[in-house]
Amino acid sequence: MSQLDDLKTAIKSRLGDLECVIGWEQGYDPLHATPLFIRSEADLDRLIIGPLAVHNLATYLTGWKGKKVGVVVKGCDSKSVIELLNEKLINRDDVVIFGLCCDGVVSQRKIRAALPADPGFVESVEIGADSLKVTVAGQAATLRLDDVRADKCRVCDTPDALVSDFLIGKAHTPAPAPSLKCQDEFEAKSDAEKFAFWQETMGRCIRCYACRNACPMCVCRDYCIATSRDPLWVSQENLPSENMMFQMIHVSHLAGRCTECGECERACPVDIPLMLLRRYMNKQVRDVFQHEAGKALDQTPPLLTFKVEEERINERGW
Amino acid sequence: MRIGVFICHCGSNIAGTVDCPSVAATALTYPDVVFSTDTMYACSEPGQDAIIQAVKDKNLDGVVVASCTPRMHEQTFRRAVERAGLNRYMFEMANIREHVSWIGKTKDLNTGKAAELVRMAVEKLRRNRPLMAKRFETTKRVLVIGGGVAGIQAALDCADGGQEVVLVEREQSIGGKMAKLDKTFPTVDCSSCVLGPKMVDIAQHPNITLYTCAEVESVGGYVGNFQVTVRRKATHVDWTKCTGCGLCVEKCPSRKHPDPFNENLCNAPSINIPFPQAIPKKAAINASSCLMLTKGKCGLCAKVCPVKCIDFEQKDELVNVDVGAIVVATGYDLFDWHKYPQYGEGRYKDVITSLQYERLLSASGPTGGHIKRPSDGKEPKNVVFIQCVGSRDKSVNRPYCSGFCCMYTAKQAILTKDHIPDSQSYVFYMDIRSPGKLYDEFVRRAMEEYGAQYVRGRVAMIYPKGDKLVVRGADTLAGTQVEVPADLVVLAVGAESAKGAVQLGEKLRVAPDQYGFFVESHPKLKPVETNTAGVFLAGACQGPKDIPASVGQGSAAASKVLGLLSKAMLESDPAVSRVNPARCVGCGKCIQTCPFGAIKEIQDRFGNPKAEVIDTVCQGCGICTVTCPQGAIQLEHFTDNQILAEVNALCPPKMFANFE
Amino acid sequence: MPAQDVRELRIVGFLCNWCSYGGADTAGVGRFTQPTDLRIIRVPCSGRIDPLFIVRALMNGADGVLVSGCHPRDCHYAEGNFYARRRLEMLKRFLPITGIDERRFEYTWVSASEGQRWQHVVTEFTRRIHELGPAPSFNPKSDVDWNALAVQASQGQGCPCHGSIQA
Amino acid sequence: MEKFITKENLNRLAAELAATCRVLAPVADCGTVTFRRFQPGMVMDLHSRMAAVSPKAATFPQTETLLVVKREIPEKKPEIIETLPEGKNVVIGCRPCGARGKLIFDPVYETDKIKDPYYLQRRKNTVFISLACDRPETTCFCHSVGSGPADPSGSDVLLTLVGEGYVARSVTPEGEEIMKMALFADAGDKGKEADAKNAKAREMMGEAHDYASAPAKLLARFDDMDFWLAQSAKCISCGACTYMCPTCYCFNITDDDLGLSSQRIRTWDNCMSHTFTLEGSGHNPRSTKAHRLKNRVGHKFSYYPDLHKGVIACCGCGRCIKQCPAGVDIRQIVNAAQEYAE
Repeated sequence: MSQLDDLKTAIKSRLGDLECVIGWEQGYDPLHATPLFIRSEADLDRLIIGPLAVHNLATYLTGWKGKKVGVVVKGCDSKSVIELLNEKLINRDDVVIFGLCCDGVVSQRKIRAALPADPGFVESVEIGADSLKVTVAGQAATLRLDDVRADKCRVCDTPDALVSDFLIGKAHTPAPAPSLKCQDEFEAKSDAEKFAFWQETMGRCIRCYACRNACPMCVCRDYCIATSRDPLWVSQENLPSENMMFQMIHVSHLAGRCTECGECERACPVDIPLMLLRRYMNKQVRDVFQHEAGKALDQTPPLLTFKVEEERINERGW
Repeated sequence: MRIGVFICHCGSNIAGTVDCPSVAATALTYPDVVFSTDTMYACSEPGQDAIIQAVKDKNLDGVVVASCTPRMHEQTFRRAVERAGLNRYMFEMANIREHVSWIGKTKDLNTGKAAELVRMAVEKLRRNRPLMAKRFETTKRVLVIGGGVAGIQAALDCADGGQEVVLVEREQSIGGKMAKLDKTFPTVDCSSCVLGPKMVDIAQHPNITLYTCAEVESVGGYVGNFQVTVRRKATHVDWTKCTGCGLCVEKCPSRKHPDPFNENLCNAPSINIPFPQAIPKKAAINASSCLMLTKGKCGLCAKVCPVKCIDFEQKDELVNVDVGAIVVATGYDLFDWHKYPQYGEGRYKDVITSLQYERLLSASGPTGGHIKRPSDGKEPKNVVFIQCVGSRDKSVNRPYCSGFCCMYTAKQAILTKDHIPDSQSYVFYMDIRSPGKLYDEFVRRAMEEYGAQYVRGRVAMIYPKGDKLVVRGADTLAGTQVEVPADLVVLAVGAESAKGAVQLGEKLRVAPDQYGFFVESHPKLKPVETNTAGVFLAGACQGPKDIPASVGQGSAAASKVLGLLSKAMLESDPAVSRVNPARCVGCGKCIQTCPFGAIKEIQDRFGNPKAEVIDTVCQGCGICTVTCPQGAIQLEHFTDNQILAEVNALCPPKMFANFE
Repeated sequence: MPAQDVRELRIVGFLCNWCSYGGADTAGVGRFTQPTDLRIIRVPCSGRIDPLFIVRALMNGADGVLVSGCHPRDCHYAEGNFYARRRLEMLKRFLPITGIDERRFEYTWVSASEGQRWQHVVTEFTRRIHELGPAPSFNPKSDVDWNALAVQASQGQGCPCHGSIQA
Repeated sequence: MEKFITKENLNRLAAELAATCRVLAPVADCGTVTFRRFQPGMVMDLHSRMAAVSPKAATFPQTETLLVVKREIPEKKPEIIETLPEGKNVVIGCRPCGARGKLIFDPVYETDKIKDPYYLQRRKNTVFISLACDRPETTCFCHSVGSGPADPSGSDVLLTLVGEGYVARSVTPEGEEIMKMALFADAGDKGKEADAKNAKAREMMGEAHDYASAPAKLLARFDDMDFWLAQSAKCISCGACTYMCPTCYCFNITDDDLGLSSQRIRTWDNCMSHTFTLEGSGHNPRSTKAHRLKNRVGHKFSYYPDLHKGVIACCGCGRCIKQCPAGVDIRQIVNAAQEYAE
């Protein structure tokens, strides 16, 4: 049986006890998936998995708190579930986890760059083992999946769900790239270049908060300090400085909690490469605290605890 | 709001380098400021009256005083605005003395800085709100840590004042350093005759519970309601039965470990009562040398004990004590003089410390009060005293003066002559520090009546010559080098902080200074208070002190405790954290990080988890406020908006510009 | 806002009440002369200092931000500076990716008795900030600056993440 | 008036206009396409795709300073400075749907009783030079909301790509004025070619969906929270849809104060956000995303048409579908209501 059939069987076996099971279906066009909330066996027919199923469905879990739901997760998404469990933001007994062994997902941005015409004009998509055949504006193009894989998949060391009630698919031996070229290149830039880059991109930001609301770890949602008057941290004025201030709030509240699922960057309607910030913060967290959010159950986020002697924080001499 | 601003000249302290009238004029351009003036001394009675009058005349509902540090006078002015009918939290201070006038040289820059600090205070005040203190009950019991003379005095005074006292002492007996002394300066009266009755009082006082061989394990809670755990170390003797008869001490066959009470001048039995006047007079077994406990055979003491109180199985015991206040009187230790190469680093048996010398002088000491030098037991004729060993010396990180060494050296010189009339004492000194009643007269007596020879200069080396030690040093007054053949050399070793003081300070949240002595709340005005409410200092744990000063501080700390516990209820600081339940998502991160357990989880009426602050337990640190990502828990008086207002006052946000 | 003196730069300090604010007082009592640029905000504990206060100050145009608390183990509230140390270290390490010079932010520990140390810290930090000069404004100051950025972007410059397929 | 302008000359036109006006044009912006203030040297990106954001900001900026208050000292009377927008704006290269967005604004911002001076001033001073679409994207449905790929309404000049240039047709006198510039050449018989292209584009869109029953059908589902819970399940309550939308006109007003000065700003608001209807008491009549999505869809396809002659408050550009991080499709939701079996 295929991975999808196995998944359907597993879901079917538990659907009766659950409010719903969150998976994916095809979205508004053949190139886009969208979350699917499976409430009946009939809904199961629409279930899809594969390289287009990009959404991190763990984002929805806190919204179902107190109810029993199922969720389908890729390896990366499972880290978000673990982090939510570790922070007691969801209850393990309330969630049935259908874990996938994931072959990676696509980056819509990279697909756009690789196609001869904008993916808005897509007509059909055929998913092969390692390729994607897309017909767009009358022209057919075959993309190697490797070429359009999401950045996070290139450095992924957890393709298989780390926590699950059902683990579906064949286990992988992860082969992550040591780092991302785009990240290394950006970090190598001068302060002035980086500063100008953020000035410009934050000038484009419309502060729609898609990055925040798509983030599985942003659990404040309605009570985010970026949109409150008391406390008043950020002006409503759409200035680059205020937009950057919001991003700094986001990154600071995610320090030691971010599972690098990439949803913030994927959600951004104006394509701001927010993962440059996230990956950099995560690197610092790894360096100082040897901590990776979502990698193990029963970890405490490093900023919620301390050591009397910090081996890796050098007190600077004055 | 209607805010009044008062710029203090502090005589010329501020006005000397800050244009106070100009700052007052600038303050009038700040939002909500309706009155602004400069004043000569804001803290003086007329100064405070002027503030009160202005509040009434100008109908003010907030006051800013720009003067000295709020650590000095914030309470003063809070009380003043309270007298004027305002809530005490509708007041802010700008520190334009310690942070401006005293550190900056340029008047116009100072003036500009002062004006900005006032602006910051005004912007914060605009976001202040009246806060009301909560009242809570206190535990009427005092913990005194340390049973030296300071702790004894504090315990007795508290107990006499009607409070229950728990006295915890690390050693087997109370008495501390003073119990080891032979005589005391400047009266040369018998140390144990003075201290002994007080020790007996401790044992007999109905209000005092004494734990010796005990240490403070942990401290929780807050002023009025501390929870303390005391570790009572195993003595292997059941003290409820032990009569202190001493039979076991006599019979103990293991006598190979040095006797700490006698400063290791002699050995002690493994089961011992340290000295005849010990309180409590109970025997205790030294587990590291006892044959039964180390090798599993002997048990002689158990056989001879008439009341069968020996218990080789005894374990440490943890005792929980609730107290309302704590007096720390942990004393001092002696500097380890072996660091000095010039004194032989311990190679010469006849180089001893001043405290060892006290034991040699003492009738209850190892020599029965006859001065015999350690090497051969001979009576010394030439005794050389070297002062400032581990005092006033930067090279060993002891730049401070220990204060009492000059006096006890003079005393020891006098006693030497008393004991050995044909002896000659030499004292190498740097300066003579003898302020105090009858102190300088006492030193002069040592020189003039007892013929002690004082040599001003440092000792360069000590070397053996025959059965003598030659002390070579400088005589800076004569400008020559001197060599004195000595039978015995006594080092006036300085005081350093007691071992374990830093660790105890961590438990008590009392900071030690760089040398490990505890820091008092204010060096002049609050010498026995600490920055942790309800914890007081007595004696040499705060800095080297002689006996009268230690006793004085013991009494002072006791009076502070009695003052504190005499109130039926205490008021808590209302500047504590508060949860906005509408914003709280119940994630519990604040509960996780609170060091005081001051936040608990409750359920709202819909069953949603929410955080709630226990007002009287909250200490107002604000860790939770930073932890909470939604800003749902705010530290009153230091809310996000208040601090952001200060930031924005200093760094105005970019506005009035539309970029597209 | 009174016009800021050209001899000064904008340096904001966040000091805990019990140690460092006291240390600054001690420096004052000792008349240890310091540069005047620093403006001190008093907070109860370094554990109250949200790294975002520092970001807010920098975003608002502060040229430097100095944080000081009790030495580790000496916190009046036992643990505040332990949390602060982690939070502040993360901020300091994070700043480089934003292009804000991390030297503009520093944190240290000064006790109430260390007046001279405080003088040293303030003097050195102020000197450092003067060497770095005024901080660039995050909001482009003029249309000219703004236009230059926008033109660059329209030509695909400045961003490492887009355009190329191979990441 | 019908003329022809080459691609090169369109770029020159933008540069020339930029000397005297604020010109907004779609530019490649680090991987995306957004409207930016055009500067000489910029490369317009007219064809690769529809700009991610709509040109709404030209007539309704995301932040608008309404007034500034200044005071010297607290006791003095404050000086209030109104900041009405000045200068001319030109939008070049937006799609017809984007230009049409403001037609939804007009009946709200200019009524007999209420006239919004800020909006009206910008509206008056802004010229839209739109570009007709030659191929629909998968998310396009302008033809179903009473428009089409070459709909001139809302535009001042409509361009149609023909060969290496554009056939330009004036729609308003303001548009005609611009077309008098020398950069425009005679169209010759290129007009026919343009008509054919436009017709083909319309044909490619297929049959229009009929939204006539939508207002009533949506209203019928008003109290059916189960329906809205199911429809909103995947919504993450962000503001991508509303901020991208050419027709969303809701705003928020806040005062930013700094000492004695303050500014009152008007900013885009977002009905998908919790704070949109959060009341001072803490009560929120639209406390869940289901309530909020019901309002957004209901407003566009039911309440607005009921108030304004049946006009649907949607221009069919599809940005809300395409840019939604969760792929919420407003067409599907309205369909579901229309097809709902009682």
